[in-house]
Amino acid sequence: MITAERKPIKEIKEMLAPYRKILVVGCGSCVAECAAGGEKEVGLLSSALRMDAKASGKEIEIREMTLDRQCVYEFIDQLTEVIDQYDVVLSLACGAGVQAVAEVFPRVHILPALNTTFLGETKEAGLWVENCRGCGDCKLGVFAAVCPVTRCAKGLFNGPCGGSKTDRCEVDPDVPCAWQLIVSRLEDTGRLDLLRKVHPPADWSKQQGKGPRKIKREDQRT
Amino acid sequence: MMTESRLKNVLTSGKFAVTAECGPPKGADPEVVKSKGKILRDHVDSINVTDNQTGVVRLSSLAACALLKAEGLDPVLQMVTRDRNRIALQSDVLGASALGIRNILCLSGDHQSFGNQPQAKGVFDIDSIQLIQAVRKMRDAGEIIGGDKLTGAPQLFIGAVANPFADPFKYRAARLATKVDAGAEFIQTQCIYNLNRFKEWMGLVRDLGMADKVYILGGITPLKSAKMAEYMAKNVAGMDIPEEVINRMKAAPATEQRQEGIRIAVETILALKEIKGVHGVHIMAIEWEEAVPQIVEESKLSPRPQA
Amino acid sequence: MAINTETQKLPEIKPLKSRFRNALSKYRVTITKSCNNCGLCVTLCPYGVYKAGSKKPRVIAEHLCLGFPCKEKEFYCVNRCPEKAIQLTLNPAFEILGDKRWSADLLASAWHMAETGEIPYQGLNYKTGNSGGGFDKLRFIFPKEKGPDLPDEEVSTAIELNRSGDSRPSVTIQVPFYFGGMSFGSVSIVTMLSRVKAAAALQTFCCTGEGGYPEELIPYDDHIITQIATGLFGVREETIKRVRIVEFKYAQGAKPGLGGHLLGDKVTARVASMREAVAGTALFSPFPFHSVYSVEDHKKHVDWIKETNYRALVSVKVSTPSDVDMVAVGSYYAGAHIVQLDGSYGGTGAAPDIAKKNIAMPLEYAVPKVHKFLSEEGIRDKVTIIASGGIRSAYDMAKAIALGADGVCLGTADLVALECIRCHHCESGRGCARGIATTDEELTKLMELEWATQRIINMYLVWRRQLIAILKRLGMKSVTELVGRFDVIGHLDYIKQEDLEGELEL
Amino acid sequence: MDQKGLGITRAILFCRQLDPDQDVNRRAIEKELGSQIRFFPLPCSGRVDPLYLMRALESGADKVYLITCPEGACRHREGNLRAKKRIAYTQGLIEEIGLDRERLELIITSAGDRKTIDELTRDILAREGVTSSVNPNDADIEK
Amino acid sequence: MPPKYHINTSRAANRFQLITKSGVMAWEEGCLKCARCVKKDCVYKVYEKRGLDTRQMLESLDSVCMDCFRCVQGCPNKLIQKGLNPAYKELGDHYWTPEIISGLWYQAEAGRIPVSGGGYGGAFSGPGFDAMWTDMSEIVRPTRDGIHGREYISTTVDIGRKVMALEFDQAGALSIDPPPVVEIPQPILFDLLPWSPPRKGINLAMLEGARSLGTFAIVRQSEFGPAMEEYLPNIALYVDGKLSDISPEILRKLRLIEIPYGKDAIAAQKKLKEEHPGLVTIIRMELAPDSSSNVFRLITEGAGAIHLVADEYGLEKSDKPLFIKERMREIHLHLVDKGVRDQITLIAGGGIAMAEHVAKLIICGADMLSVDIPLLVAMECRVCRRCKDGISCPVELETIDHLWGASRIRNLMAGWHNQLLEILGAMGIREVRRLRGEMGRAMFFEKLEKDIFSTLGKRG
Repeated sequence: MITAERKPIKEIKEMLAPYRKILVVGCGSCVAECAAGGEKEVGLLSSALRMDAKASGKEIEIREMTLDRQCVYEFIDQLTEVIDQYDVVLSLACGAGVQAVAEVFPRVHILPALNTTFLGETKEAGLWVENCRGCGDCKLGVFAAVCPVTRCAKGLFNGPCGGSKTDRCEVDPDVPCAWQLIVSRLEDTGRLDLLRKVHPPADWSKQQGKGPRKIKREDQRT
Repeated sequence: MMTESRLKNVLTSGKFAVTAECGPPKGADPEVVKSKGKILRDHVDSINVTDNQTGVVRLSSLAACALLKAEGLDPVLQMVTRDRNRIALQSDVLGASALGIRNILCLSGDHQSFGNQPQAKGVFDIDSIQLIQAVRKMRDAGEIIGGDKLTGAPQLFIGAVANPFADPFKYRAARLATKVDAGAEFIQTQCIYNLNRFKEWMGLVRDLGMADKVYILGGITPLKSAKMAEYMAKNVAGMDIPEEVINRMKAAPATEQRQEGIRIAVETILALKEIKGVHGVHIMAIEWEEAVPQIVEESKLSPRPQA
Repeated sequence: MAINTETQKLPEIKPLKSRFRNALSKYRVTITKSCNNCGLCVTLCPYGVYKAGSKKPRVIAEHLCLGFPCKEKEFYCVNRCPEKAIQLTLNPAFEILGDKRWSADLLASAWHMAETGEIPYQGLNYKTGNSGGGFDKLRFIFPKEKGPDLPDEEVSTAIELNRSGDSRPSVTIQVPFYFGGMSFGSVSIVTMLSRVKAAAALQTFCCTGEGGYPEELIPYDDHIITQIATGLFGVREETIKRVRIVEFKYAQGAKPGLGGHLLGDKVTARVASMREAVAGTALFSPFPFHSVYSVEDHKKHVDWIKETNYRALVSVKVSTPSDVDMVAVGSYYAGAHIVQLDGSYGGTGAAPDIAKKNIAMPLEYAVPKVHKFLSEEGIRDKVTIIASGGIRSAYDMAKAIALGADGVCLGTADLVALECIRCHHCESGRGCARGIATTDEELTKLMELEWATQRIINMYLVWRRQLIAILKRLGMKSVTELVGRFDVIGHLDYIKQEDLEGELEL
Repeated sequence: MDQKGLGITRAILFCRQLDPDQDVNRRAIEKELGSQIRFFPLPCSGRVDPLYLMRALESGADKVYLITCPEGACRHREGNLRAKKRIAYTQGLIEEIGLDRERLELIITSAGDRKTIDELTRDILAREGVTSSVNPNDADIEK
Repeated sequence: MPPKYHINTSRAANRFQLITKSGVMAWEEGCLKCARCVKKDCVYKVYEKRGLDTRQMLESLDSVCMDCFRCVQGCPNKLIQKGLNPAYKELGDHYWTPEIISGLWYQAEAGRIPVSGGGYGGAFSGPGFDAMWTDMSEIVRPTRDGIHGREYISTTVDIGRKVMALEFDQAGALSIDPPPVVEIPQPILFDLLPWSPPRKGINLAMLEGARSLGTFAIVRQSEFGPAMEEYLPNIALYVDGKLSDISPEILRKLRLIEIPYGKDAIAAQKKLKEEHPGLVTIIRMELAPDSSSNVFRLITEGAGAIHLVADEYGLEKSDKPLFIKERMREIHLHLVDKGVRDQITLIAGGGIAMAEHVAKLIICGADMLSVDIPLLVAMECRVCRRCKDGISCPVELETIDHLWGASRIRNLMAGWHNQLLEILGAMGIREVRRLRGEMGRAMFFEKLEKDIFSTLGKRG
């Protein structure tokens, strides 16, 4: 799931300053799951913006909408009928959603209300953690299903740095040392042998380097 | 300027090596480096120059090494993978060799979040082991990563670091082996205060047969004060300072603490000399290079052999 | 009269879990964050409330939890948990489950019996509901001295349906109940088939209701009662010829005098073809039969069936007006073998609330009234009286028999075994949200036939066991001995423990 | 979403379980204060959502109180604990738009304290220095 | 279809969120937002239609939910619970129960009658009207009604004195002057409200409702104003002041007038009859233990219609009050005994809360009924009686649009009419006039209970 967090209202307000009629659009997928951009959050943010405007004597008009997904044309298209009535769209989607909406409506002002953060796992209620960086070259098989690229602060491929103590990462004591996890999982699964291999440098070109990545599945295209 | 690595010579000749560390200034004045070099000159075999240690911007390691080289010293170029991608790293390796630098110590580097540029983007394109492997391949096979041939191979004595005190402990010796497999020829360890733990680790290292394959230099940092001991124990990642050491520092009066620190360092070195498979010491007197001659002297490591 | 008491082997109980992830229960068990996953609760609980999990145990069967009375036990997990991580609370949902007749306790009991084949132990009242009258205020009076403890096999629960002494075959059912008509259209084909299959397994009958005779039922012809009701939907001579019992539905207790009404939403293409009607149109069963104007017509009506099918018994299903006793006598003289008295508490189909609540008398009055009147007329032994419309438990069944019925006809209870929650919304929209009383394809898929059949069997095998226990306490060897025994039953408003020779069960 | 103004100054949301006779008990004070106060009995304080609180403020309430059962007394087990966190979250949100976080207040009744809803309300009003003697004209039914 | 057989209904949406028996408690925290979430699977789309009514802080999900419990039983994290809505229990009181009130709301919304599946789930019996059942005919029935033909069952009743036989002179002309009668299509009048918020809109709604139904609303002389003048043909003016204060013009337009019972009542009736021969007079009296003798005396003195009024709970005025159905039986049988029952129209009111009460009270001897509180409930009143104390109405009844109110009242009455037809149809009775006093068409709890249950538990 893609996680995100709402931007501080101050920042949102500054972006919205030139506009009066605002369409606040949520997204019902990932960002709803992490309680950042779903219908509920649209309601809360809109309420807050309205109250704030009232307090500062500014007249604004807000309409609240939430799409099932903001990264798919068929859902974005639902905005077509209403979008012209507004000065600006405040999108509570991830960066992908914001850009997708912008692309469909070339002449409309689109602003992001969220900071898109990472690909995450819902660890427990109200806690999301990053555990994949979408590097395009998954090596979890040799790392006992713990991703060092994401979960080691230094992205080390060949064992831990010298900073880990009592299984915590030196950078953030709240975070377990990824390499500690890898070593103990390999030990538990009887695959410590995997540690003796020196892993060659990764192929980062699968993650970045040629502009935005694409996946094309010819069989899925009509 | 084709010279040899003095460190390599000392070690290969079976002598107990002494290296020290020199932190470059947070400025462009070459005299700082030169004066530190002067202090250490007759007391150590080689001088490590740190590479933006703890993520703080300092005069570059490569430049400082070049300055020391010009003074006739044998510098060890520390190179971290945090700040440069594989292109820059390999290019600097070639440059260092061209400048006559003959030792390189490959590290991943302290995380940028600890330094004065916490907003910096950490590069970590490759890790320290991959760097060791790359330098070794450049030197021995004349190839860079990916297989392209060099027109001339760099000449470098390749080192790596090890922290016997970090977790997972059991894996620490194996990790050393991985570094050796990758091509490391000498190892400088994290500062040793917990001798028991270090001995235990060395036992594991010997069991893996590594004591014969690599030169291990024990890390020594003289404590300046009880406060420093406490601070390091608490705040420096991967540091293991036993309670007795701290208490011993505390027991000494404030004016005597520096000397007590030196005494501990000396005792540690004397003990290290007795451990099988330890080939030398690496003294990291942090902003206290003046302490090095005394330590070397009292540890009966003077004079240093002529290389 | 000889009753064929030879019991063929009854089916086995096979425990079957709820179709839904979380069963509804009286108690809620929660494991809080402080759990350290020691797993003690999993090993302690003899009821299988917990299942081991990787982070902490999962509460998989709150409904099997003994609840607060467990405090006395040495395996009480709440006290034993080393981290005090288990919380036991009453489930607030239990307050809104069910209604006055089918209380939450009765529903949960039925679910428990259908799931486990056992009598509930969680302190649920599985004998009476909260209606404040009728069955809920009737109690058995058991003799103080215990009689000899007979093995269960020696107590007969069989009844004979043909008591008329005419030339038609004897039809014995091994349990004193059969399943009432629920038409295809009012319930799904899965529900219908599961009831029929359960009836066959229990060696009794299931009525088709008025809505046709789907071909899936043909293998079970010998256990089917086909219904002729006022709309004559799906009634054909070949289906009448197929069965051993044919039922005329004059009225039904939930909507006496009003006829039936299947809303257009539930009339799917299949329902429509079965009923020879058009999909999507509402179907009315008029009231009354448009070919019955008089008592003579009534007899001619019965004769038509008798002519069509020489071996069939005829049942007449009526509701309970003030003169229900006359109706019963009239039906007997018209040639009925069975008279079914249908009270207002049952029925799956749509009925106006005003009719259910007000029209016609409660079943508890009608049964003894008819029993007495037929006895006075000297014909009680010639006709089988079946009580229906609101029999919720083995206790209701036994009470109805003590009040004068030979047996009972069941409907709603079967659905409860299938996890009907009695939300009373089976009539509208897509029908039952739980996939029982629906014709919606997607909702029908919520239930599997095998599961449903076994759940019904499980529950009724428990009922049978409970009935046998009641008979044994009364010192009876056969359910036929219980019929009309007004002396073994008392009403709480009219009877006091101290005035009795026996023991009033409270 | 209905955004018609409440036309009130104080909104009191409370868990009904606190006071079984809340409906009767609050009548006198409602009569006294008229449109200045509005009670919203909830089946459980856990029913309160940040959105309720925002909407209440948005529709003109000067101050919104949420009164919950004592901790551990929630019949839904954790409703009041959740309510507490939601209040805190919403306070953070209103602070971001420059409102005083005190505009939302959580009052957790204590286990020993079996006060009726009107007593609780009078306590609140007394603390705020709102006298209960108001101009009868203000108590007119709000249009 | 002639209007007297059918009432047109039109949907008139609730202004306020309904208060329902149960409430959904759906914690958001820890929600996994499952791809096949139980909320998305909801058959009734409860969660899709979710919205907050900020005037009451009530969420729509409760009023759409049909209690199927699938979400409760399906949520993997058990985050959805259902519980009793305490607000529901607080509706009304012991007599005006939450079930009655919500049933009235349902009918007022669109005129549908409450229909449900799954049999009867209520109490075995109860006090008052709940201690009787109405009868039906099983196989043989006097008329061919049932669901077909039911639409031609008449519910029309007449108000006014009736002559027992017509007399003709020799020329064949009518020799007596038959007193006027007023015919209404349903046996229901709208009574004075025992309480309500400021009622301008409410009164107009009742009048508009009465007009569209062809019946009458009783209006106090003291509350009559120019705005009501257009409704005069559907007003039964209650004389709570001086008769002489009512202008002749108004009296000319009136068809019904109600005067309080007292020693001047008969004199007043006479005076009115002289001055306005077409006007039907009703005498309003509180129901009391001595009502039957007083009614009989009034009949002998010439009264044509008597309105007997019990309190909100159907109780007469007495220390040991009898319930309206018992007292009406007594009055009816007394008048039958005296041989005068057919001369008079008896209107009974007080505590009439459901459609079944109409049929039951007519069986017990009333010709027709007057209703009050249900009309308010049709307009979403919660019978909290806050208005009596001067506290603001939770459903802002004082702000209603009178046309909306009239639709709601008409819908409710259509529902009641339909249900009356159900009862009559089940009996095979084609005319509500024939139901009056037909006690053989009812079964009484006390008698049946004793007959059947007192014999149980005895040997021999």
